[in-house]
Amino acid sequence: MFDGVNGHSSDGQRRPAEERPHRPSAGGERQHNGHDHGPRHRAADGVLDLKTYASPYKPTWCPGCGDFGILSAIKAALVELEIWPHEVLIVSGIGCGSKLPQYLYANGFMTIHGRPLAVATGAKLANPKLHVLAVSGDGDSYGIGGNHFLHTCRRNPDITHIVENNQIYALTKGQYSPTSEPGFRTTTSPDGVFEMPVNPVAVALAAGAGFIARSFAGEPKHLKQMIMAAMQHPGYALVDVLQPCVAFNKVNTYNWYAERIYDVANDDTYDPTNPRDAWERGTEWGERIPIGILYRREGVPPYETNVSALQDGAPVERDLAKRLDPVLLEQLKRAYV
Amino acid sequence: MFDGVNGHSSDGQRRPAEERPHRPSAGGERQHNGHDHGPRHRAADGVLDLKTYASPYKPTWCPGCGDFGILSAIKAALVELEIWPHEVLIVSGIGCGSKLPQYLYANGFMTIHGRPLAVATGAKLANPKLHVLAVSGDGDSYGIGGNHFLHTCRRNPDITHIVENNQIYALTKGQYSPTSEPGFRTTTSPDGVFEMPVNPVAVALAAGAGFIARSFAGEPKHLKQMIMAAMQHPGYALVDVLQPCVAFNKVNTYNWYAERIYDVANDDTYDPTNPRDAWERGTEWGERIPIGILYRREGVPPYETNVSALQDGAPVERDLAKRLDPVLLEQLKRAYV
Amino acid sequence: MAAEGMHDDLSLSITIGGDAGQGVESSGALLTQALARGGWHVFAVPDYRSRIRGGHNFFQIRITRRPSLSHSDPVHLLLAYTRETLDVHKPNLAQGAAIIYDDGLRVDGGPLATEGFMPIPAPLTKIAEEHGAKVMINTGAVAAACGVLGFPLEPLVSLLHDTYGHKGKKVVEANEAVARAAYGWAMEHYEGRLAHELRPGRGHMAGRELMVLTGNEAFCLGAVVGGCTFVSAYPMTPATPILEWFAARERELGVVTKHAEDEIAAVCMAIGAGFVGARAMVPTSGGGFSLMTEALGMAGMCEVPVVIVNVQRGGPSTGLPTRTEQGDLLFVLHASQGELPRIVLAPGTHEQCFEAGWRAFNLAEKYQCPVIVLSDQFLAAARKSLPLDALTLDGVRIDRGALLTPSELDRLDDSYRRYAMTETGVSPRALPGHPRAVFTATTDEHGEDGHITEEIDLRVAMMDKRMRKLEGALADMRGPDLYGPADADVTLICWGSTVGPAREALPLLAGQGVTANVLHFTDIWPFPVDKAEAALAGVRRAIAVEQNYTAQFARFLRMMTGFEVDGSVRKYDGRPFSPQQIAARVLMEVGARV
Amino acid sequence: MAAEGMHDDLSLSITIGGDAGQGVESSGALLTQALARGGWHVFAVPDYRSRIRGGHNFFQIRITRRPSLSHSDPVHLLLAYTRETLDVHKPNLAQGAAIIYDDGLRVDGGPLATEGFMPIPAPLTKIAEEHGAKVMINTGAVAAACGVLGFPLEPLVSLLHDTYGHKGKKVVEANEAVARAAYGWAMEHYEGRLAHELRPGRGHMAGRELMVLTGNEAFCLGAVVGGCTFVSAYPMTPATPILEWFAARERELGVVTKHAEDEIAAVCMAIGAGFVGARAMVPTSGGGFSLMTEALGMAGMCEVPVVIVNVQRGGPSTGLPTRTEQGDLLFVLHASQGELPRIVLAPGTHEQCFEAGWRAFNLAEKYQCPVIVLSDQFLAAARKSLPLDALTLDGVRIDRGALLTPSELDRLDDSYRRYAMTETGVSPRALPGHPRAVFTATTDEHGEDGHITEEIDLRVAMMDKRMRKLEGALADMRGPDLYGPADADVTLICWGSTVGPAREALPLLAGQGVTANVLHFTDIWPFPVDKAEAALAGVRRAIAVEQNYTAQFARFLRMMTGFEVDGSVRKYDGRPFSPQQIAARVLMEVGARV
Ligand SMILES: Cc1ncc(C[n+]2csc(CCOP(=O)(O)OP(=O)(O)O)c2C)c(N)n1
Ligand SMILES: Cc1ncc(C[n+]2csc(CCOP(=O)(O)OP(=O)(O)O)c2C)c(N)n1
Ligand code: SF4
Ligand code: SF4
Ligand SMILES: [Mg+2]
Ligand SMILES: [Mg+2]
Repeated sequence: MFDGVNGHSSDGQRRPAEERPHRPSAGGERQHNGHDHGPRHRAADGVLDLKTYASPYKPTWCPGCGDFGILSAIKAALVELEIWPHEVLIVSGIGCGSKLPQYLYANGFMTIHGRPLAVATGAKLANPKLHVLAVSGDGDSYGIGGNHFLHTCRRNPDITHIVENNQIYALTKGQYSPTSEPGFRTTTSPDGVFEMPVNPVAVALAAGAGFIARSFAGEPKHLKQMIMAAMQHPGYALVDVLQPCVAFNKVNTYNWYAERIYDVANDDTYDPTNPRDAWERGTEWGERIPIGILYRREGVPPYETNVSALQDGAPVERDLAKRLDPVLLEQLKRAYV
Repeated sequence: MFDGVNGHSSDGQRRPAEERPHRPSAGGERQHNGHDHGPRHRAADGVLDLKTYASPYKPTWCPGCGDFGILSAIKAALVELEIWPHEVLIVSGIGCGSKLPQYLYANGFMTIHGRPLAVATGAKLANPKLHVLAVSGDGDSYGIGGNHFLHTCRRNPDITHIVENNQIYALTKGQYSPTSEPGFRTTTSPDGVFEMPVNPVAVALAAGAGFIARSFAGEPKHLKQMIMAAMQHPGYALVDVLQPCVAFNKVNTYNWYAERIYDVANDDTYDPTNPRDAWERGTEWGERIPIGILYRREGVPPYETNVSALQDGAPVERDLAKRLDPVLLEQLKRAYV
Repeated sequence: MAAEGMHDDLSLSITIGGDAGQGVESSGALLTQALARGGWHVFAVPDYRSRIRGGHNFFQIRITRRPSLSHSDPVHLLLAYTRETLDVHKPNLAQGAAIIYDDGLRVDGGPLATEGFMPIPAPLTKIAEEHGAKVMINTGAVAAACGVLGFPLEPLVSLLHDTYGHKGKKVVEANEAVARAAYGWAMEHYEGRLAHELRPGRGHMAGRELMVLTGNEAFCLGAVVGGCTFVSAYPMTPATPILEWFAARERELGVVTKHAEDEIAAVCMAIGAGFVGARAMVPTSGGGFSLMTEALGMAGMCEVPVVIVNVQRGGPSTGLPTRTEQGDLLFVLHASQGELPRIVLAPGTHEQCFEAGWRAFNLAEKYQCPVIVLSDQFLAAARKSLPLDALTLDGVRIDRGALLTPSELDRLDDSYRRYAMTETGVSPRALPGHPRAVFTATTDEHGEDGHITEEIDLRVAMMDKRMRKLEGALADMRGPDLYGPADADVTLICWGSTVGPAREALPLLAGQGVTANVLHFTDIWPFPVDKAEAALAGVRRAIAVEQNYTAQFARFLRMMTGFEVDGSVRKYDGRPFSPQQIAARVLMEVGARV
Repeated sequence: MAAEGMHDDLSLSITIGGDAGQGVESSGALLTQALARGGWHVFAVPDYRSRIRGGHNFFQIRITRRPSLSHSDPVHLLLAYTRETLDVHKPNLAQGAAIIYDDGLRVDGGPLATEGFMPIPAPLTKIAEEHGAKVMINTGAVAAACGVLGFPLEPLVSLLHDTYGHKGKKVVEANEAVARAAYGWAMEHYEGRLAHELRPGRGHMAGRELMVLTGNEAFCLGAVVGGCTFVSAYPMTPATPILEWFAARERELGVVTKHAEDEIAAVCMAIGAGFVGARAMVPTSGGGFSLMTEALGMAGMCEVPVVIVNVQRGGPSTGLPTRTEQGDLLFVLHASQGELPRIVLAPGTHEQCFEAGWRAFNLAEKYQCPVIVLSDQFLAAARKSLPLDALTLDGVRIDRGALLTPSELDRLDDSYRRYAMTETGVSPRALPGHPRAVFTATTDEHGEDGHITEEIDLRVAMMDKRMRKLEGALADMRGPDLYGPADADVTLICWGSTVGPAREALPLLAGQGVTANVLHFTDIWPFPVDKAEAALAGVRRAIAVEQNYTAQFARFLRMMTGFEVDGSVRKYDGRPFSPQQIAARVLMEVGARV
């Protein structure tokens, strides 16, 4: 019997906490043999490569949409980290970008607008063995979902949060978003935006996030690396991805981003573990836009490691039959005599 | 006829935008004649002093609660700024502290949990002449209301936001709040809190707030000054008030705060207009806790000054009868021919 | 009114189909408007997917001489932008229907002709490239359709000038050239070949002026004349156009328009604005309405006027975001914890949307409570032609209810009691800002002055006072409208937008020997029980026609009156009813021969 | 069961009253538990305000020999911590009632005696200060009450040891000393003076073991045996104790317990947990439920099991936060846009709370949908004595429904279809984590494999499939329970917690010559129409007894069955019905002499 990670294959036995699966680490031998892995062939004894993650469905995104690059990078990162489709759960919200889980072969849950982080947190706490990703747009993550963003940063569950930040509400056809820049004209900002945009890096830093990176959908390698680093970080990790929307954002285009971004990794003086540096670099936006790992805090264990109920195994691993032990009920009742 | 600020006393005439009332400024002659101003006597031709703001209702707070100090400071600030009860609207949420509007004589709206900033924003945009305050607890403002906090900071309407931060959910009898410190044991954190607390100063700064102050309910003068400065600031202004809850927070007591706070105003080297300084000072919390004006940005006009619909007067001042002018409808219909 | 649904024999249906991103809807809008400018009545419905590119979309236009109330099946002219369009729509084509497609699509016209259709391979790409640019292919397609229909070109040309004027002379002229060439080609090859055609001689009303607007647009116009001064919203299909409409006219109309961070903020902003005296509105769809339920209770409890527009779409949850449904009726009637006064209106036609626009604000201020307007995607997005005098100021008034006047305020000499007990339950209302009317409000139970109370008698009296307002409101609620013969065998019970196709189904049913009428409810809550019962008294056989799964209105009717329908025709696939579908399903229900 | 409501003539009511912050509820809890340890049955209801200090609170205990179903009016012994208590409760005192108060309160006992009461000024402060500390005044008061009642002191002393044990020997001993002194004082002066008294000789059941728990606690126990492994919530009175109960036992029971940032997060976390396989629950009250309505639709659409407990309180909006109401029935039945499968249970007694605890999880997994448990503040906070064997594992089972077993998962050889069409509508369910069962879910309409679809047939089939689950669930829904004589003149129609006082009202009505019975509904949705109609068939005169304004259940019943009640007894002042109130109001309704 295959030993899945969902607990219900665990023949009623609790598994000790140490038995949790390896934290993904990069590298390792990968085989590219060109076989076509259909769903039937994607069991753990098969070969893990990009085809393993191939979905039978074609994305409905516009040709040229930045979301394609994000999809590819996620797949590539998962393959490189040697994570199988059944070991991952990708939770998204609602929006163009949030359709992503539908376009790869992996467990996915496309939830409601603004709530993927909360759903992801519940899933992670119920089954910490799953590699949980939350993926959604800037409107979803920073607009309507802003409160969960704030609190997930400080809560620090081991979730990788990938934001498809196209600075626009795309699926609803072009209203301004919390990251739209001042002056940007849309149907709901006909006179141009006059609210300060959310700087996700600064807000995440202030809210207590332990890993903050920025990347660009037009730089697939860099993006893949950021996603891998985020997944390897124990705890909440934000990857804010600059994502051109070719249909509705004619300002922040591929070129616009490409002309401005620079990788902080190329700056030897930059110390991403220093919050002060991170604040300064994180708040930089305009002529120059830093990408890369902008902040990384080590040594803070993720939320779930502190949860006392998880010390003896996860909810999905519990043998519920034990709850029918009369001794348990008797003990609980006695407290009321 | 008294010329109120609600527009409907404006005999159908729109008032030019310039006619908006004075931004409050401190000082001015105040008379303390000891008369007892009942509601009947509180018209604008009377005398404005603390009694003007006296409510017939006694607070139901616990004796010693920090909210008393906040109530007094708000009244004192309003009097000193020469604002009359009918010129102010105090919007609160739900919680011990959110009962405040019930305990002073002024327009008040105790809304629902977490939403006072949104209600306040609507009121301000509909009638910019009102001095709008939002007052609520840490759970209300930073917990359930976190998204409105985030977006109101960057939106920057001219609202003064006073947070009664007792680091606990008091009205619901003692659960931990977003500002509770690590290790704090409550009924919902029996093992001690293990989420990073929200630092409201840092979050507000990252979110784009233009005025950020901290004060202490045990320092009524300082608190009054901070509230006055906040009200004088054009745009969103946060006053995070350290507020001892004598019933449910036995850790962050009057003494605990008193031993730690220091006023940044006493530090000549501190420049509250420098965001970098503000970040550093704002993130300080522990042995020493800075109070005072931690950040102030000048020259950014409040949100409502950019709203095109407000250029010709406020919604509450519009002469609705003009909408029944057939020319208007004809014009609108013509666009569809 | 009664004659409105009638029209002579001419009823021509056109479908334009293609991929998302190909401009199906804009072509459709162009053709629809051109037809109306030419004096024909139109009713047009878009059908599109919840995505930006790809996937089949279409746009269906019905053309009639007199006003019609809905789109109509079979299609007489298909304008196919893709080969898929042909496959999808062939089953709906009328005998002899014409099919226009770009000759570059390499469709084999032979089999189509064999099946009795008229294939029209048109050199649309070629013409566009030659006379303008490739992007103008839709202009050419629309012009070709005009040509095939025998419809004059002038309305289209004038429309192109109006539409593209802001893009500069060059663009306009190129579009005109493409249109002329395509039109010429069509006239040359197909003039007079179509059975149903629209040449002036055939009785159209060229010269009379018709507007073409959507239900959303009609509602916006109504809201403007109703004195709306504040709109806050979070974008949500199919309500977004209301937000965008006001945003585009914010300065011109002086309506504060706020795209908020979420629906909770949107409705709370509107409540804040309503509290201080704005006529405030929040357009949304079901998912957004869900997020507003808690604040709805605040408006009820604090007696704040606010208008919430729920443009329903296919549910549950995200469901079918761009499609129609009437699935939220029982939800909006009971939304929010506890019991509060609310008013619910469900306009069914474009004219009723306009009316709901201003009525909602009057009712909200008169009864100092939230008013919910229930629309749906079908009604909101359907484009209908209307004579200019269909939307007038007749009967429109601004009634602010018990709002204290400046001099009344000045005369107040006691502590103002915002929630004073009155016989009607409506308390004289002041807006914050007057020195004699300082008050607090709270969502906790409160006394007359707005201060929190937990006293039994006061609580009961306040609850009674709030709910008593509904008794007054009942007088303002209209009973159902009856369409069709009074003594019919079958009565179709409708609410909201199904009235259009249901009324159009009546002649079809009559043609099958079933005399039927339509009983249509627009004013849902407080429910006018007496008027409803009077109207139901004569009903012989009642069939509920609803765009939902559980026949919600029928259940509601039973709850309120005990009246039980004899059957129901329900549709929950996200597509609006056509008259033909209703007729067929009603026939099945009544067991008549088809 | 039928006998449970019966008890001999003895029914003694005690009220303890004082200011918030004076320990009224803790005194009440102490006395209640002591009485139960002494073998008496108790039913106790707290009454407190939404504030931390100040304002009158009270606690009412009813003592009976056999189990009782509610508290009961008139009060035989009043323990007054303030003078206000006297004023507030004098109208509710029985003839000859005893009134204990601290002699320091300077109450003039003379007039009380003249009115026929027995004033007992007790030196409580003095005793507390002398034998322990002033804070122990409540211990003394409770002991004095025991003395006046002739109730032995031992149960109280043992309870003081258990309660204060963790505070150290000194505290325990001081409390015991205070108790003994106050008891001694009371025995000395008042032994045998009270008409109703509780000395062992009078038939009490000392030695048998009784638990005392609240409805919330009974529900928690049920949830534990029902396999609950995940609780997420945001504090909200009166549901907070459920969250706190699990938080306190998180480690011990292995139930992940999360205090979330708001109710939206709470329910979404539970849905995330339920999606991956936890038995997840969200306790809240109406305002929190309002915020959950959007996510409720997600659970329905994605077929995720989740349990939402709505402990109702006085509405609308913030309303009466610490008080009771049944105002959310129609709301929870229709909450969220569109139409989705849901199950609604409304337990009425402590035993039913326990049962709802485990049933809810089974139903949620069996039908893969959200289950809503409707409780209310009265039931949630009322303390009731129960023999240990009242809550057992009899009949309790864990039914995970169509959850694929490990070997079934291993044998899957095709692409797994999470939403496979089945006759029952229930699809074999895998949890994310198995390599043969990788799938996606979406809140958009979807096909069998969970991929978004907008196709008509698939949409309709999926909608049918989801709603079909309710047909299966119907078999699990229980019909109403009938209490009292089958052939009664009057039937009280109840749901949820009103059953207790309603059943207690039956003998009172009988005493007035009205034979009545109670028809009580606990399983609300899907509504067991057949069972309901069968039960209603014999009803002569139906009176709905509901704790709300609009008689929601009566309206619901009419919607579902056409059955119309003949009248209703409604209460919406936030206070629970007493049997006497129901009896009096029913008599008015039926026009009988009182
Ligand atoms: C509660 C709710 N409100 C509104 C919507 C409508 N809606 C769908 S996607 C979207 C915004 C999309 O913007 P973003 O999250 O940035 O994603 P993008 O489409 O740009 O990838 C909105 C407002 C919704 N689905 N649910
Ligand atoms: C939607 C909603 N959820 C929960 C509650 C219950 N509730 C009332 S006050 C409160 C928290 C109070 O904490 P805080 O805002 O810090 O105010 P404090 O009482 O500490 O002054 C909560 C959770 C509510 N009223 N509404
Ligand atoms: S609209 Fe923008 S974000 Fe959406 S698919 Fe097209 S390019 Fe991508
Ligand atoms: S509980 Fe705390 S916050 Fe509330 S009134 Fe008492 S001291 Fe103040
Ligand atoms: Mg976006
Ligand atoms: Mg607090």
